[in-house]
Amino acid sequence: MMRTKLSWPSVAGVALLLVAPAVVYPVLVMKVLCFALFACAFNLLLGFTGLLSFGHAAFLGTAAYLTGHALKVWEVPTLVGLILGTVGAAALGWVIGSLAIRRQGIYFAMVTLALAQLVFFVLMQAPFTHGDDGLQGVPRGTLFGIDLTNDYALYYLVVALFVGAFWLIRRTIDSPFGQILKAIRENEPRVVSLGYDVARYKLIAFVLSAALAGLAGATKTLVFNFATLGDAHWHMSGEVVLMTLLGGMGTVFGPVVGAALIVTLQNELAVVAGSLVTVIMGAIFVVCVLAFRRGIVGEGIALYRRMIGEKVG
Amino acid sequence: MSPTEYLRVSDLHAFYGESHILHGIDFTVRRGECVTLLGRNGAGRTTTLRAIMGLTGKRTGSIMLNGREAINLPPHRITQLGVGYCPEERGIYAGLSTEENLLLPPVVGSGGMSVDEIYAMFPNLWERRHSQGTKLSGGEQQMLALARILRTGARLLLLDEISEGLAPVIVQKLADVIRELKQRDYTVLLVEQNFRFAAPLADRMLVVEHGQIVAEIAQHELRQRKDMLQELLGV
Amino acid sequence: MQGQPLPGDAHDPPPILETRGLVKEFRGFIAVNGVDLTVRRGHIHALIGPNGAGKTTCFNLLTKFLEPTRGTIRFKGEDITRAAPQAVARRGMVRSFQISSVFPHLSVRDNVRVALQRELGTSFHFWKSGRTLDSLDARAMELLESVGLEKFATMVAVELPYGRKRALELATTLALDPELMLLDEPTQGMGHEDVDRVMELIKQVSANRTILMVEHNMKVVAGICDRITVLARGAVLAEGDYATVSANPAVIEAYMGAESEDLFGEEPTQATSTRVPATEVVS
Amino acid sequence: QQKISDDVVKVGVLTDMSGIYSDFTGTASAIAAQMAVEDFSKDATVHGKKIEVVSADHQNKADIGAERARAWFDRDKVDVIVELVNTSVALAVMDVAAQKNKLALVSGAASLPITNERCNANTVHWVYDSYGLASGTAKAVVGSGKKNWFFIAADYAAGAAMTNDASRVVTANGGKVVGVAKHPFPTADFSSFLLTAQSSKADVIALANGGQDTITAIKQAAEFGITGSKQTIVPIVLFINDVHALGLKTAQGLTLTEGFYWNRDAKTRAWARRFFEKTKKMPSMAQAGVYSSTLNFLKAVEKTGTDDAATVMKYLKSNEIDDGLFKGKIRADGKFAHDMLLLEVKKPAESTEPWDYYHVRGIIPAEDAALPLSESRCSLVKR
Amino acid sequence: MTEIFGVPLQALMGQLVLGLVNGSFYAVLSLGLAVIFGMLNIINFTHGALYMMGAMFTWMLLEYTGVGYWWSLLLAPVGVGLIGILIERVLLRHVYKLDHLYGLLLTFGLALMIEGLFRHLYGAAGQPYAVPSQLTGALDLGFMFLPKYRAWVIVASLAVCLFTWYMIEKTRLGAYLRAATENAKLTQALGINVPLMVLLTYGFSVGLAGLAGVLAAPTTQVGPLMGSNLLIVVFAVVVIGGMGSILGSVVTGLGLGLVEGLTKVFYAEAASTVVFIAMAIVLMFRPAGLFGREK
Ligand SMILES: Nc1ncnc2c1ncn2[C@@H]1O[C@H](COP(=O)(O)OP(=O)(O)OP(=O)(O)O)[C@@H](O)[C@H]1O
Ligand SMILES: Nc1ncnc2c1ncn2[C@@H]1O[C@H](COP(=O)(O)OP(=O)(O)OP(=O)(O)O)[C@@H](O)[C@H]1O
Ligand SMILES: [Mg+2]
Ligand SMILES: [Mg+2]
Repeated sequence: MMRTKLSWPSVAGVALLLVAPAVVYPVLVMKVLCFALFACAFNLLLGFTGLLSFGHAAFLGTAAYLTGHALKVWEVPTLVGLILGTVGAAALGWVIGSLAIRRQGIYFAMVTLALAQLVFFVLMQAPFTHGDDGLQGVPRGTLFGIDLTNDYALYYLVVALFVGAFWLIRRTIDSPFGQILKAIRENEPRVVSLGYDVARYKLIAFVLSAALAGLAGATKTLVFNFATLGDAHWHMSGEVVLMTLLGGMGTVFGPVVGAALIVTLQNELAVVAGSLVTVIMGAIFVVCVLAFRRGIVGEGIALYRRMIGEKVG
Repeated sequence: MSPTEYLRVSDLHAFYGESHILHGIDFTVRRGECVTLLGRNGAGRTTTLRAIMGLTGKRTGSIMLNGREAINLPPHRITQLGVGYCPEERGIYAGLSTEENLLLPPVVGSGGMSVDEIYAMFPNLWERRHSQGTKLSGGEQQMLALARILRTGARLLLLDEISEGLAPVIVQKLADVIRELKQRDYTVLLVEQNFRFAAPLADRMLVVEHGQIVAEIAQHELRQRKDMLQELLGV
Repeated sequence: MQGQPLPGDAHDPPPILETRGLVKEFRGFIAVNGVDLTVRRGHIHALIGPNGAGKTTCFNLLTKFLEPTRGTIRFKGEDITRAAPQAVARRGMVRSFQISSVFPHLSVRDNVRVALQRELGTSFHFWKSGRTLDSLDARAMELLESVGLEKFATMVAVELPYGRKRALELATTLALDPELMLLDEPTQGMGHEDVDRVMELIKQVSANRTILMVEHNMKVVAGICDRITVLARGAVLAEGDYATVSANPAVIEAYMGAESEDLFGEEPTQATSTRVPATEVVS
Repeated sequence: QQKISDDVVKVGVLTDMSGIYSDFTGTASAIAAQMAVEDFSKDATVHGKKIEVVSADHQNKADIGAERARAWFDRDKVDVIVELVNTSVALAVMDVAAQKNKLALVSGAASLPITNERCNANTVHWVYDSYGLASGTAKAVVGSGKKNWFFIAADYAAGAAMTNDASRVVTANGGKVVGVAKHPFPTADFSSFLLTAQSSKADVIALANGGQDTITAIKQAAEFGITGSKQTIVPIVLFINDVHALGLKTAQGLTLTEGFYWNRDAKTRAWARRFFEKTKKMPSMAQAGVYSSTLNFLKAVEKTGTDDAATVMKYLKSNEIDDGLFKGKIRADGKFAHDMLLLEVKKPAESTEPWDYYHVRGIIPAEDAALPLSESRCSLVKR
Repeated sequence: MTEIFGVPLQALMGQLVLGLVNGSFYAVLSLGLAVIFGMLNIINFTHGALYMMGAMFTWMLLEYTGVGYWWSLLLAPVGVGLIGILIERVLLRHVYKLDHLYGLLLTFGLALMIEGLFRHLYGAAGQPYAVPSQLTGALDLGFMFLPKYRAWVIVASLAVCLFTWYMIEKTRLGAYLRAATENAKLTQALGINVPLMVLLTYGFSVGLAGLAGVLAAPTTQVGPLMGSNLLIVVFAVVVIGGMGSILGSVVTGLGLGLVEGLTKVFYAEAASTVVFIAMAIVLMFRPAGLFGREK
């Protein structure tokens, strides 16, 4: 199973994360981690439940603003702020989810997209988001007396959060619950005939995914000290799909790789590509769908299995 | 191949997803001949027809349609070689009226029946021509499915269980239609469960068992090979 | 044509499943038309009939995959006409599908475990380790052995041959230890040897449960079924044990036509009714 | 007396090259900065140290902007970031600049908070802000006798702010607000709002939105025959590039305020023509701002002999600025207070050459175009 | 004068008519989406981009070749249609066999590319396009002055919808199309070149989007962004309408236009959200949509 085969990368990954700030910008790594978490959360839904949500930005954005507002205006402790954001996203996830799971396949994608757009408009008009200005100057605060304004201090908090969440996701995938999710993706009517309430499993998966996406958003606010409308815009929903697709949907590490790639790509394109950024993003999408459906990690695993002469399921 | 030979199927294998249904079917049908495929439920007769039309999943082997290899052609090209297919499930369109259903298939050759001829042959269709296709009774749907391919001038007809679900009188009429078609030098490949219907019509009978042709019986041998048929078809 | 359910005499076991006036219409087309079905505890009960007779639809109605248009369904004395499919399954009525229905990319063992884990009641626990399911492996293996799949336990279900898939499906169904098992054409698409194995299997698992199955293969029906209901055009045409039913002229005409005695009688008879083969209808 | 840090003076142009603001900022802004360097010194040096210009596209994403700013300041030895269109990006980068003690000279973004509640000592807001445009325009227009105002306002923070700022001035100067129609952002169809405005019989229909919305509104106003009627349309934020995009036929008669107009006098014309050579379009006030801010930064470095943020900022704030494009003083809160131009869009017939779009109808004095320090919420303003 | 909830009836009527204008855009676009979905089982995310292209072509025709509005009305949609055919041939072909989510992703990426490209080439603020001289000025409807052009938009799009409806419901070709939508394999077995039909259908539906673009050109700024936001609304329309019938999508489109118009009267701030709220409500009570049958 995944567990045994892929545990060494996790170890290596964590080790890498711990030493990373020595070489790379902590903030950059933190940003990557935020999006990686976002993508993993999304992948939990697409890759392991077979539901394509095209509105996940709603959860990222809502949580980002909630946390930001809580920390800045209500001046709650950092931890509380993070929790608020996550719980808020989960609640929103429950609402959107229970509407969306009434439809399957493409419809599901469209419904989530539309509802996310609704959320976007609400955030846009709500005074506390400060519209275009964005919610700026959110304090990082302290955690157990440690001052988080220090990038390195925050860095290790973010790493901890990410590793924790990542572990939870993998745990979920392997858990009894995850087994049923897999089964649902494979053959829904059969799962029903075995006496499972499929809708509830889908909903829980959706809420879980929303909550973790929320955590990503909350953390992002903490890292950058601001939340902006971009976090809730449907382009963001598209980006997370791209990250997952590029990295390899349904693989545990794919989204992480995808997120890292896209984030760095965007940063670099900022200097070189001039006004063609969106075109390039679009092109990557098309190529992935046409030629590269398994994604980087997916192809990697396939290759690896072929080498050790094992069949690919 | 002999000039009069119209359809030659050799070593035909067909699959639905992973399940391997046809295990090497071999037979030929001569022009103007009526051949019947007999066999138990699930033996693979429908699949044989679907495979000829290119409607199954993967298929291998060879299908010669009066001299043209058709195994790799898409369905509509096969039809345009002069084939008419009447599916087991009838395939009447809910979205189309009876008349639209009737006029749907494009004409693929000369000598097809005119619409009037057809309505003359099946008065019920004339009466119901404006009602939605699937609102027709099972029997009428069956007539419609047959009628619409008679219009196209196809010379080879693949008919799957056309007698089923029809009142005896109509079964009678269908038998007459087939006879008439034979007069007109149509070539007919018939899949039937209803032995009584098929027996008098068929020049030859092929018995399908587990995706293979296990026996061939000519019209005149019927009586002496009765028990063998019993054994193959009965339980 | 309505067949009378035989009066239940003394040594007839009590009914476990009863339907009264069951009707299903699909946009004007009546697939199942007033079926009164009585399945008795411990029986292997066969549902036969020409293609399109309404057998699969009946299954879908009984297991609530379709909402009946009219009529009632009573299972173990309770009315389940409006229950949800998963609820029905939990009460102990589990069905298999006409087209083989496994979880293609799970291992054979995990296929069975999916069914087994329901009993643990931890299926919503996304925080629990997958290892907590290992306790089920022993039972899973037992079940696989019972259908002769133990050698394939770690194989991915996709790679099983058609016949074995059906066996796996059976094992999965058995995992729920249902009181009433509905099998839709369990031998369909199988070679002789497979058929015999499955027959044996069904016989053996029927020990302490009731089985209702759709079957085209008269050999199987004749071999193991205590009771047979013949459907035609959505209605019950006849009911009884094999001898009774196979002797019934209506049945011979409607279904067994081709093997009836006067094989070469000239007069054309009532033909059987065929519409969409369920393989293309259900799913 | 510090020297020039790491032996190079680097100007970073952080702007929107691929998004909705790219027309009046974008790559052309980078060129403007380059021009400033050349005009400052032929061989692009100051005190013998090389002057370099780098540019990047923040894609209107605050996090990408902030990231880029960090990288520039820490790794690439950038000393000042100019342009900064898109307020969320600007505000984010300002904070980074403060952290790293470098400079941010904003000319693209409009939001008032830049020099108000979110002001900091490392930032100058060079060209214009929403308050200045709103109240400045309002005062001038009311002054010209158009008393009754109807607002079509985007229903979010910025829209509300502009509406309030303008309304206050309107009423203060004896005018009257006869109605406000809030529209969701973005809106593709303004006809219903325009109808209401039309029937309100107001003298002025003020558009308190921005970008695409303003353009659409103006275009549809023309369609509904409001343009050219006795009702005046006053878009609060509009750039010459938008007028260019709309075409004079549609835009004629609009009254608006800008911080710079290329065809204002000989100096501006001369510079603008050179800009046109390089970019094939006339400079927007934002692009002019980039030129001006870069140039004055370099002058400050030369005078003070260092690129240390505090020193340079001290110099900039303590000396009058006059580079032929902008003339005024930088206030304590970082607002560059200079005169603004009240403009009216010409009729097609009146335009004598390409990009000759405006009649200059008046000068809005600096004090009218900036939030009075007495009302400022900026921490740098001591009272 | 008569009032409804304190809103003069006149104004109300006015807003409704204007709502109808937007509605007709929704109708034409969702119509195209519905037809494509029916045939290809793909949600065409490029629809917005192609709508934009229609408008851009119109502008280019005028700018570079001096071809005016009326010819563009024909040429631009054809151009867009051809591009659609190209897209189908080169790209979509390859994803039919796959899970239809890939179709969505593919077209999404394509949309990004097209929009990015146009923005790169022609800037973001967009281009001006004047109302054709024959249609300047306004009609006095008694309760409002309706610009002639708006009236034309309503007439034209209703005509197009009617035409499409007629083509699909009443002609031989339409019969093929309906048949193929219902049971592609069998239809092909009856001798109809379904792949070709698919190609043409896509071309046509996309052409519709192009046409909508042309109609929009004089009323909005012709810019790269005009499509993307509109598209999401149209998606909502499609979900509400439920892909059921051709008429379904038209009716839903117009209906929602009216709803929006009303919202602008009573609570303008919600004008952009009302469609989505409507969608949520419909989903709650009729998951398959108003005219939808479960696919
Ligand atoms: N779509 C399908 N998918 C998988 N298996 C199928 C499918 N259609 C048919 N089969 C299987 O193929 C075998 C042959 O089916 P076919 O329809 O050819 O039988 P037949 O000889 O026509 O008998 P009848 O028509 O009376 O059912 C059967 O075992 C059937 O279960
Ligand atoms: N979803 C549906 N919509 C319309 N008609 C249906 C539907 N499902 C089944 N039918 C019709 O109901 C009738 C009974 O179908 P059913 O599948 O129950 O037949 P069956 O007895 O199972 O046949 P088989 O032996 O091929 O499985 C068929 O004529 C079929 O056309
Ligand atoms: Mg058959
Ligand atoms: Mg330096």
